Amino acid sequence: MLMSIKVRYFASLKESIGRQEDILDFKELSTVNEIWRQANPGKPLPANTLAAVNMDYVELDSSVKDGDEVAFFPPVTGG
Amino acid sequence: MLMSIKVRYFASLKESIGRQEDILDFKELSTVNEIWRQANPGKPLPANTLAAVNMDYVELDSSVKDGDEVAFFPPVTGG
Amino acid sequence: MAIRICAGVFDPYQEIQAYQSTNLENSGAIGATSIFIGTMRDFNEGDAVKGMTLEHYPGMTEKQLEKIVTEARQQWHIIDTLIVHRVGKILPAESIVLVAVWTSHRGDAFDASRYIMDALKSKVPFWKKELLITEDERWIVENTDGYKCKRN
Amino acid sequence: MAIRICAGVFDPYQEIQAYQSTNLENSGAIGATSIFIGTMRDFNEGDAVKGMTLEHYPGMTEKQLEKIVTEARQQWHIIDTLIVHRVGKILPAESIVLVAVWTSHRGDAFDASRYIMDALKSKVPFWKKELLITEDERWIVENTDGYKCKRN
Repeated sequence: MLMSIKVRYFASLKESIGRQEDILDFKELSTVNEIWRQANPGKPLPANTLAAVNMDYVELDSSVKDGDEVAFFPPVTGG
Repeated sequence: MLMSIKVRYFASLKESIGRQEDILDFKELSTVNEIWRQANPGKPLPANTLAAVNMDYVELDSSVKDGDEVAFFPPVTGG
Repeated sequence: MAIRICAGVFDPYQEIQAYQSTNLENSGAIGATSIFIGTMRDFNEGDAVKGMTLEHYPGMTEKQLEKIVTEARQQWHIIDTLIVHRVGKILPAESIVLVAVWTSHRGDAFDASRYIMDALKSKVPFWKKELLITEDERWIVENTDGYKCKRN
Repeated sequence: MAIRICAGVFDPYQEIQAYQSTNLENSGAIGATSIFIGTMRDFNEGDAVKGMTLEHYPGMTEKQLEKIVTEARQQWHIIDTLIVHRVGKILPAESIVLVAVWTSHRGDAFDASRYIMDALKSKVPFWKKELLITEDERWIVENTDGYKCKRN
Protein backbone atom coordinates (compact mmCIF):
# COMPACT_ATOMS: atom_id res chain seq x y z
CA MET A 1 0.00 0.00 0.00
CA LEU A 2 1.25 3.49 -0.83
CA MET A 3 1.42 6.05 2.00
CA SER A 4 0.69 9.66 1.16
CA ILE A 5 2.31 12.32 3.35
CA LYS A 6 1.73 16.04 3.14
CA VAL A 7 4.81 18.11 4.03
CA ARG A 8 4.54 21.78 4.91
CA TYR A 9 7.20 24.49 5.35
CA PHE A 10 6.87 27.83 7.10
CA ALA A 11 8.55 31.22 7.43
CA SER A 12 12.27 31.52 6.53
CA LEU A 13 12.48 27.79 5.79
CA LYS A 14 9.65 28.07 3.27
CA GLU A 15 11.49 30.96 1.59
CA SER A 16 14.86 29.19 1.48
CA ILE A 17 13.29 26.03 0.04
CA GLY A 18 11.08 27.94 -2.33
CA ARG A 19 8.05 25.74 -1.68
CA GLN A 20 5.34 25.75 0.94
CA GLU A 21 4.06 22.22 0.49
CA ASP A 22 5.00 18.78 -0.87
CA ILE A 23 2.91 15.66 -1.26
CA LEU A 24 5.12 12.58 -0.96
CA ASP A 25 4.39 8.92 -1.56
CA PHE A 26 6.13 6.23 0.49
CA LYS A 27 6.08 2.48 0.16
CA GLU A 28 6.74 1.78 3.84
CA LEU A 29 6.57 3.38 7.27
CA SER A 30 8.95 6.30 7.43
CA THR A 31 10.38 8.83 9.89
CA VAL A 32 10.35 12.62 9.98
CA ASN A 33 14.05 12.67 9.11
CA GLU A 34 13.51 10.36 6.17
CA ILE A 35 10.72 12.55 4.87
CA TRP A 36 12.94 15.60 4.94
CA ARG A 37 15.66 13.70 3.00
CA GLN A 38 13.25 12.48 0.35
CA ALA A 39 11.58 15.88 -0.05
CA ASN A 40 14.87 17.81 -0.07
CA PRO A 41 17.56 15.54 -1.49
CA GLY A 42 21.09 16.77 -0.88
CA LYS A 43 19.94 19.59 1.41
CA PRO A 44 20.69 19.00 5.10
CA LEU A 45 17.98 19.97 7.57
CA PRO A 46 18.96 23.43 8.86
CA ALA A 47 20.06 23.52 12.50
CA ASN A 48 17.30 24.43 14.98
CA THR A 49 14.55 23.37 12.60
CA LEU A 50 11.45 22.22 14.46
CA ALA A 51 9.20 19.43 13.26
CA ALA A 52 5.53 18.68 13.87
CA VAL A 53 3.33 15.75 12.91
CA ASN A 54 -0.38 16.48 12.80
CA MET A 55 0.29 19.81 14.54
CA ASP A 56 2.12 18.36 17.53
CA TYR A 57 5.85 18.77 18.06
CA VAL A 58 7.85 15.59 17.45
CA GLU A 59 11.46 14.42 17.50
CA LEU A 60 13.11 13.92 14.10
CA ASP A 61 13.22 10.12 14.51
CA SER A 62 9.46 9.90 15.07
CA SER A 63 7.60 7.64 12.71
CA VAL A 64 5.04 8.88 10.22
CA LYS A 65 2.01 7.06 8.93
CA ASP A 66 -0.34 7.34 5.97
CA GLY A 67 -2.27 10.59 5.89
CA ASP A 68 -0.06 12.42 8.35
CA GLU A 69 0.76 16.07 7.92
CA VAL A 70 4.44 16.76 8.59
CA ALA A 71 5.68 20.32 9.07
CA PHE A 72 9.16 21.84 9.23
CA PHE A 73 9.80 25.37 10.49
CA PRO A 74 12.34 27.61 12.24
CA PRO A 75 12.10 28.57 15.95
CA VAL A 76 8.84 30.39 16.62
CA THR A 77 8.82 34.13 17.27
CA GLY A 78 5.25 35.09 18.15
CA GLY A 79 3.90 37.10 21.04
CA MET B 1 10.40 74.08 74.96
CA LEU B 2 7.24 72.03 74.71
CA MET B 3 7.00 69.49 71.86
CA SER B 4 3.63 68.95 70.26
CA ILE B 5 3.00 65.56 68.65
CA LYS B 6 -0.06 64.53 66.69
CA VAL B 7 -0.94 60.85 67.09
CA ARG B 8 -3.28 59.11 64.67
CA TYR B 9 -4.99 55.72 64.79
CA PHE B 10 -6.51 53.75 61.94
CA ALA B 11 -8.87 50.87 61.20
CA SER B 12 -9.46 48.24 63.93
CA LEU B 13 -7.01 49.98 66.26
CA LYS B 14 -8.96 53.23 65.96
CA GLU B 15 -12.16 51.36 66.84
CA SER B 16 -10.68 49.52 69.82
CA ILE B 17 -9.20 52.74 71.24
CA GLY B 18 -12.29 54.75 70.45
CA ARG B 19 -10.32 57.76 69.18
CA GLN B 20 -8.80 58.65 65.83
CA GLU B 21 -6.39 61.32 66.94
CA ASP B 22 -4.54 62.69 69.99
CA ILE B 23 -2.44 65.82 70.38
CA LEU B 24 0.24 65.23 73.00
CA ASP B 25 2.71 67.62 74.61
CA PHE B 26 6.17 66.44 75.64
CA LYS B 27 8.90 68.21 77.56
CA GLU B 28 11.76 66.28 75.97
CA LEU B 29 12.67 64.17 72.95
CA SER B 30 10.59 61.03 72.99
CA THR B 31 10.22 57.70 71.18
CA VAL B 32 7.32 56.11 69.36
CA ASN B 33 6.93 53.58 72.18
CA GLU B 34 6.85 56.34 74.79
CA ILE B 35 4.21 58.19 72.84
CA TRP B 36 1.99 55.13 72.77
CA ARG B 37 2.38 54.72 76.54
CA GLN B 38 1.56 58.34 77.27
CA ALA B 39 -1.43 58.37 74.92
CA ASN B 40 -2.79 55.01 76.07
CA PRO B 41 -1.78 54.52 79.70
CA GLY B 42 -2.17 50.97 80.97
CA LYS B 43 -2.99 49.63 77.47
CA PRO B 44 -0.19 47.58 75.91
CA LEU B 45 0.47 48.16 72.21
CA PRO B 46 -1.36 45.34 70.41
CA ALA B 47 0.90 42.76 68.76
CA ASN B 48 1.60 43.40 65.06
CA THR B 49 0.80 47.09 65.33
CA LEU B 50 2.70 49.12 62.76
CA ALA B 51 4.00 52.61 63.41
CA ALA B 52 4.79 55.50 61.09
CA VAL B 53 6.36 58.91 61.69
CA ASN B 54 5.54 61.54 59.10
CA MET B 55 4.05 58.81 56.89
CA ASP B 56 7.15 56.61 56.79
CA TYR B 57 7.36 53.30 58.61
CA VAL B 58 9.55 53.34 61.72
CA GLU B 59 10.65 50.99 64.49
CA LEU B 60 9.02 51.48 67.88
CA ASP B 61 12.23 52.80 69.44
CA SER B 62 12.57 55.57 66.85
CA SER B 63 12.78 59.06 68.24
CA VAL B 64 10.11 61.68 67.63
CA LYS B 65 10.58 65.44 67.39
CA ASP B 66 8.38 68.50 67.67
CA GLY B 67 5.71 68.69 65.01
CA ASP B 68 5.94 65.05 64.00
CA GLU B 69 2.84 63.08 63.08
CA VAL B 70 2.93 59.60 64.62
CA ALA B 71 0.51 56.93 63.44
CA PHE B 72 -0.39 53.49 64.79
CA PHE B 73 -2.31 50.94 62.78
CA PRO B 74 -2.86 47.20 62.20
CA PRO B 75 -1.29 45.26 59.29
CA VAL B 76 -2.46 46.73 55.99
CA THR B 77 -4.97 44.87 53.82
CA GLY B 78 -5.34 46.82 50.58
CA GLY B 79 -5.16 45.68 46.97
CA MET C 1 3.60 58.07 36.30
CA ALA C 2 0.23 58.51 37.97
CA ILE C 3 -1.28 57.48 41.28
CA ARG C 4 -4.94 58.02 41.93
CA ILE C 5 -6.99 57.30 45.05
CA CYS C 6 -10.58 57.01 44.02
CA ALA C 7 -13.63 57.37 46.27
CA GLY C 8 -16.17 56.14 43.69
CA VAL C 9 -16.57 53.29 41.22
CA PHE C 10 -13.87 53.28 38.53
CA ASP C 11 -13.60 51.41 35.24
CA PRO C 12 -10.04 50.07 34.93
CA TYR C 13 -10.18 49.92 31.13
CA GLN C 14 -11.30 53.52 30.84
CA GLU C 15 -8.55 54.55 33.26
CA ILE C 16 -5.89 52.78 31.19
CA GLN C 17 -7.13 54.09 27.86
CA ALA C 18 -7.47 57.65 29.12
CA TYR C 19 -3.98 57.51 30.58
CA GLN C 20 -2.51 56.02 27.44
CA SER C 21 -4.09 58.53 25.11
CA THR C 22 -2.84 61.45 27.23
CA ASN C 23 0.60 60.20 28.18
CA LEU C 24 1.69 57.43 25.88
CA GLU C 25 0.25 58.17 22.47
CA ASN C 26 2.44 56.98 19.62
CA SER C 27 5.03 55.58 21.95
CA GLY C 28 6.77 53.13 19.66
CA ALA C 29 9.06 52.10 22.50
CA ILE C 30 6.27 50.18 24.26
CA GLY C 31 6.42 46.47 23.60
CA ALA C 32 4.70 45.16 26.71
CA THR C 33 1.89 46.20 29.01
CA SER C 34 1.19 44.25 32.17
CA ILE C 35 -2.07 45.04 33.92
CA PHE C 36 -3.37 43.76 37.21
CA ILE C 37 -6.93 44.40 38.35
CA GLY C 38 -8.12 43.44 41.82
CA THR C 39 -11.87 43.01 42.14
CA MET C 40 -14.12 42.55 45.16
CA ARG C 41 -15.26 38.94 45.58
CA ASP C 42 -18.61 38.03 47.11
CA PHE C 43 -17.08 35.25 49.19
CA ASN C 44 -14.15 35.28 51.62
CA GLU C 45 -12.89 32.81 54.21
CA GLY C 46 -16.00 30.70 53.85
CA ASP C 47 -18.52 33.51 54.22
CA ALA C 48 -20.74 35.34 51.77
CA VAL C 49 -19.80 39.01 51.66
CA LYS C 50 -22.16 41.73 50.51
CA GLY C 51 -20.00 44.81 50.82
CA MET C 52 -16.77 46.28 52.02
CA THR C 53 -15.39 49.54 53.38
CA LEU C 54 -11.86 50.52 52.46
CA GLU C 55 -10.19 52.87 54.90
CA HIS C 56 -6.83 54.49 54.17
CA TYR C 57 -4.31 56.97 55.55
CA PRO C 58 -4.46 59.91 53.16
CA GLY C 59 -1.01 61.24 52.39
CA MET C 60 0.84 58.17 53.59
CA THR C 61 -0.98 56.12 50.96
CA GLU C 62 0.35 58.28 48.14
CA LYS C 63 3.81 58.56 49.72
CA GLN C 64 4.18 54.79 50.03
CA LEU C 65 2.87 54.17 46.50
CA GLU C 66 5.35 56.66 45.07
CA LYS C 67 8.15 54.94 46.97
CA ILE C 68 7.12 51.56 45.58
CA VAL C 69 7.08 52.88 42.01
CA THR C 70 10.52 54.42 42.54
CA GLU C 71 11.83 51.10 43.83
CA ALA C 72 10.38 49.32 40.81
CA ARG C 73 12.00 51.83 38.45
CA GLN C 74 15.36 51.16 40.10
CA GLN C 75 15.02 47.45 39.40
CA TRP C 76 13.44 47.27 35.95
CA HIS C 77 13.32 49.30 32.74
CA ILE C 78 9.91 50.93 33.01
CA ILE C 79 8.42 53.40 30.54
CA ASP C 80 5.40 54.34 32.63
CA THR C 81 3.08 53.21 35.42
CA LEU C 82 -0.50 53.88 36.47
CA ILE C 83 -1.95 52.94 39.85
CA VAL C 84 -5.59 53.49 40.82
CA HIS C 85 -6.94 52.35 44.19
CA ARG C 86 -10.48 52.55 45.45
CA VAL C 87 -11.44 53.72 48.95
CA GLY C 88 -14.79 53.97 50.75
CA LYS C 89 -17.79 51.67 50.34
CA ILE C 90 -17.48 48.95 47.71
CA LEU C 91 -19.78 46.28 46.31
CA PRO C 92 -18.88 42.85 44.96
CA ALA C 93 -17.49 42.79 41.39
CA GLU C 94 -16.34 46.42 41.65
CA SER C 95 -12.68 47.18 41.01
CA ILE C 96 -10.46 47.71 44.04
CA VAL C 97 -7.08 48.25 42.46
CA LEU C 98 -5.50 48.74 39.05
CA VAL C 99 -1.77 48.52 38.38
CA ALA C 100 -0.55 49.04 34.80
CA VAL C 101 3.10 48.93 33.78
CA TRP C 102 4.38 49.83 30.31
CA THR C 103 7.82 48.58 29.24
CA SER C 104 9.78 47.63 26.13
CA HIS C 105 10.18 43.97 27.10
CA ARG C 106 7.77 41.57 28.74
CA GLY C 107 10.02 40.39 31.56
CA ASP C 108 10.20 43.89 32.99
CA ALA C 109 6.44 44.35 32.71
CA PHE C 110 5.60 41.09 34.48
CA ASP C 111 8.24 41.52 37.19
CA ALA C 112 7.44 45.14 37.92
CA SER C 113 3.64 44.80 38.04
CA ARG C 114 3.94 41.87 40.42
CA TYR C 115 6.45 43.72 42.57
CA ILE C 116 4.19 46.76 42.78
CA MET C 117 1.13 44.67 43.70
CA ASP C 118 2.98 42.67 46.34
CA ALA C 119 4.48 45.81 47.87
CA LEU C 120 1.12 47.57 47.77
CA LYS C 121 -0.52 44.70 49.63
CA SER C 122 2.14 44.63 52.34
CA LYS C 123 3.06 48.31 52.77
CA VAL C 124 0.41 50.76 51.65
CA PRO C 125 -1.97 51.84 54.44
CA PHE C 126 -5.33 50.53 53.24
CA TRP C 127 -7.62 48.47 55.47
CA LYS C 128 -10.64 46.42 54.47
CA LYS C 129 -13.71 45.86 56.60
CA GLU C 130 -16.14 43.30 55.26
CA LEU C 131 -19.90 43.37 55.64
CA LEU C 132 -21.23 39.82 55.61
CA ILE C 133 -24.70 38.87 54.40
CA THR C 134 -25.44 38.08 58.05
CA GLU C 135 -24.94 41.85 58.63
CA ASP C 136 -21.85 41.08 60.74
CA GLU C 137 -18.86 43.31 60.08
CA ARG C 138 -15.25 42.22 60.38
CA TRP C 139 -11.84 43.67 59.65
CA ILE C 140 -9.65 41.62 57.38
CA VAL C 141 -6.73 40.84 59.66
CA GLU C 142 -3.91 40.26 57.23
CA ASN C 143 -3.29 39.96 53.50
CA THR C 144 -2.02 36.61 52.31
CA ASP C 145 1.08 36.59 50.16
CA GLY C 146 -1.14 35.45 47.30
CA TYR C 147 1.18 32.71 46.06
CA LYS C 148 0.00 29.60 47.84
CA CYS C 149 -2.52 28.29 45.36
CA LYS C 150 -0.28 26.41 42.93
CA ARG C 151 -1.91 23.05 42.35
CA ASN C 152 1.21 20.92 42.44
CA MET D 1 -11.97 30.03 27.52
CA ALA D 2 -11.46 31.69 24.16
CA ILE D 3 -8.66 31.76 21.62
CA ARG D 4 -8.85 34.09 18.67
CA ILE D 5 -6.45 34.54 15.76
CA CYS D 6 -7.05 37.95 14.31
CA ALA D 7 -6.08 39.12 10.81
CA GLY D 8 -6.85 42.81 11.41
CA VAL D 9 -6.20 45.47 14.05
CA PHE D 10 -7.73 44.62 17.42
CA ASP D 11 -8.31 46.73 20.51
CA PRO D 12 -7.29 44.67 23.56
CA TYR D 13 -9.55 46.59 25.93
CA GLN D 14 -12.59 46.09 23.73
CA GLU D 15 -11.75 42.39 23.47
CA ILE D 16 -11.53 42.03 27.25
CA GLN D 17 -14.69 43.98 27.95
CA ALA D 18 -16.70 42.16 25.30
CA TYR D 19 -15.49 38.82 26.64
CA GLN D 20 -16.23 39.76 30.22
CA SER D 21 -19.71 41.02 29.52
CA THR D 22 -20.61 37.85 27.62
CA ASN D 23 -18.87 35.25 29.74
CA LEU D 24 -18.09 36.64 33.16
CA GLU D 25 -20.88 39.01 34.05
CA ASN D 26 -21.63 39.14 37.77
CA SER D 27 -18.94 36.63 38.57
CA GLY D 28 -18.38 37.37 42.23
CA ALA D 29 -15.68 34.70 42.34
CA ILE D 30 -13.23 36.87 40.40
CA GLY D 31 -10.74 38.60 42.64
CA ALA D 32 -7.87 39.05 40.22
CA THR D 33 -7.39 39.75 36.52
CA SER D 34 -3.92 39.65 35.01
CA ILE D 35 -3.60 41.03 31.51
CA PHE D 36 -0.61 41.08 29.23
CA ILE D 37 -0.57 43.04 25.99
CA GLY D 38 2.27 42.76 23.51
CA THR D 39 2.63 45.71 21.16
CA MET D 40 4.76 46.26 18.08
CA ARG D 41 7.77 48.47 18.78
CA ASP D 42 9.28 50.75 16.15
CA PHE D 43 12.82 49.77 17.07
CA ASN D 44 14.46 46.33 17.35
CA GLU D 45 18.06 45.20 17.66
CA GLY D 46 19.33 48.68 16.93
CA ASP D 47 17.23 49.28 13.80
CA ALA D 48 14.17 51.39 13.11
CA VAL D 49 11.29 49.15 12.07
CA LYS D 50 8.32 50.38 10.06
CA GLY D 51 6.23 47.25 9.78
CA MET D 52 6.02 43.55 10.36
CA THR D 53 4.38 40.50 8.88
CA LEU D 54 3.22 37.75 11.21
CA GLU D 55 2.98 34.33 9.63
CA HIS D 56 1.43 31.37 11.43
CA TYR D 57 0.50 27.72 10.99
CA PRO D 58 -3.31 27.71 11.04
CA GLY D 59 -4.65 24.82 13.06
CA MET D 60 -1.42 24.11 14.89
CA THR D 61 -1.53 27.60 16.36
CA GLU D 62 -4.91 26.98 17.98
CA LYS D 63 -3.99 23.44 18.99
CA GLN D 64 -0.83 24.58 20.79
CA LEU D 65 -2.61 27.50 22.46
CA GLU D 66 -5.32 25.18 23.76
CA LYS D 67 -2.66 22.85 25.10
CA ILE D 68 -0.94 25.72 26.92
CA VAL D 69 -4.19 26.86 28.52
CA THR D 70 -4.89 23.28 29.62
CA GLU D 71 -1.42 23.07 31.17
CA ALA D 72 -2.01 26.35 32.99
CA ARG D 73 -5.36 25.13 34.31
CA GLN D 74 -3.63 22.03 35.67
CA GLN D 75 -1.19 24.18 37.63
CA TRP D 76 -3.29 27.08 38.89
CA HIS D 77 -6.88 27.80 39.90
CA ILE D 78 -8.17 29.64 36.84
CA ILE D 79 -11.71 30.91 36.32
CA ASP D 80 -11.29 31.89 32.67
CA THR D 81 -8.78 32.90 29.99
CA LEU D 82 -8.82 34.90 26.79
CA ILE D 83 -6.05 34.87 24.20
CA VAL D 84 -6.05 37.02 21.06
CA HIS D 85 -3.13 36.98 18.63
CA ARG D 86 -2.66 39.08 15.53
CA VAL D 87 -1.46 37.71 12.19
CA GLY D 88 -0.69 39.37 8.86
CA LYS D 89 0.72 42.86 8.29
CA ILE D 90 1.21 44.99 11.41
CA LEU D 91 2.29 48.57 12.08
CA PRO D 92 4.17 49.93 15.10
CA ALA D 93 2.05 50.53 18.25
CA GLU D 94 -0.55 47.99 17.10
CA SER D 95 -1.37 45.11 19.44
CA ILE D 96 0.21 41.75 18.67
CA VAL D 97 -1.02 39.63 21.54
CA LEU D 98 -3.45 39.77 24.43
CA VAL D 99 -3.51 37.28 27.29
CA ALA D 100 -6.09 37.76 30.05
CA VAL D 101 -6.46 35.44 33.02
CA TRP D 102 -9.26 35.66 35.58
CA THR D 103 -8.80 34.02 38.99
CA SER D 104 -9.90 34.32 42.61
CA HIS D 105 -6.42 35.10 43.95
CA ARG D 106 -3.65 37.24 42.53
CA GLY D 107 -0.85 34.68 42.72
CA ASP D 108 -2.68 32.40 40.30
CA ALA D 109 -3.39 35.27 37.90
CA PHE D 110 0.23 36.48 37.78
CA ASP D 111 1.70 32.99 37.54
CA ALA D 112 -0.71 31.74 34.90
CA SER D 113 -0.53 34.79 32.60
CA ARG D 114 3.24 34.68 32.66
CA TYR D 115 3.25 30.95 32.02
CA ILE D 116 0.91 31.33 29.06
CA MET D 117 2.96 34.17 27.54
CA ASP D 118 6.27 32.34 27.97
CA ALA D 119 4.84 29.14 26.49
CA LEU D 120 3.23 31.06 23.63
CA LYS D 121 6.55 32.70 22.78
CA SER D 122 8.43 29.39 22.76
CA LYS D 123 5.89 26.93 21.37
CA VAL D 124 3.14 28.47 19.28
CA PRO D 125 3.91 28.57 15.53
CA PHE D 126 4.02 32.29 14.79
CA TRP D 127 6.90 33.90 12.91
CA LYS D 128 7.73 37.59 12.60
CA LYS D 129 9.35 39.22 9.61
CA GLU D 130 10.39 42.82 10.12
CA LEU D 131 10.37 45.54 7.49
CA LEU D 132 13.05 48.11 8.33
CA ILE D 133 12.87 51.78 7.36
CA THR D 134 15.72 50.97 4.96
CA GLU D 135 13.15 48.72 3.16
CA ASP D 136 15.23 45.66 4.11
CA GLU D 137 13.26 42.70 5.36
CA ARG D 138 14.47 40.21 7.95
CA TRP D 139 13.04 37.30 9.86
CA ILE D 140 13.32 37.49 13.61
CA VAL D 141 15.50 34.48 14.37
CA GLU D 142 14.59 33.68 17.93
CA ASN D 143 12.53 35.06 20.80
CA THR D 144 14.46 36.05 23.90
CA ASP D 145 13.28 34.66 27.19
CA GLY D 146 12.30 38.19 28.11
CA TYR D 147 13.74 38.14 31.62
CA LYS D 148 17.23 39.54 31.19
CA CYS D 149 16.61 43.20 31.79
CA LYS D 150 16.65 43.37 35.58
CA ARG D 151 18.83 46.31 36.49
CA ASN D 152 20.72 44.72 39.37
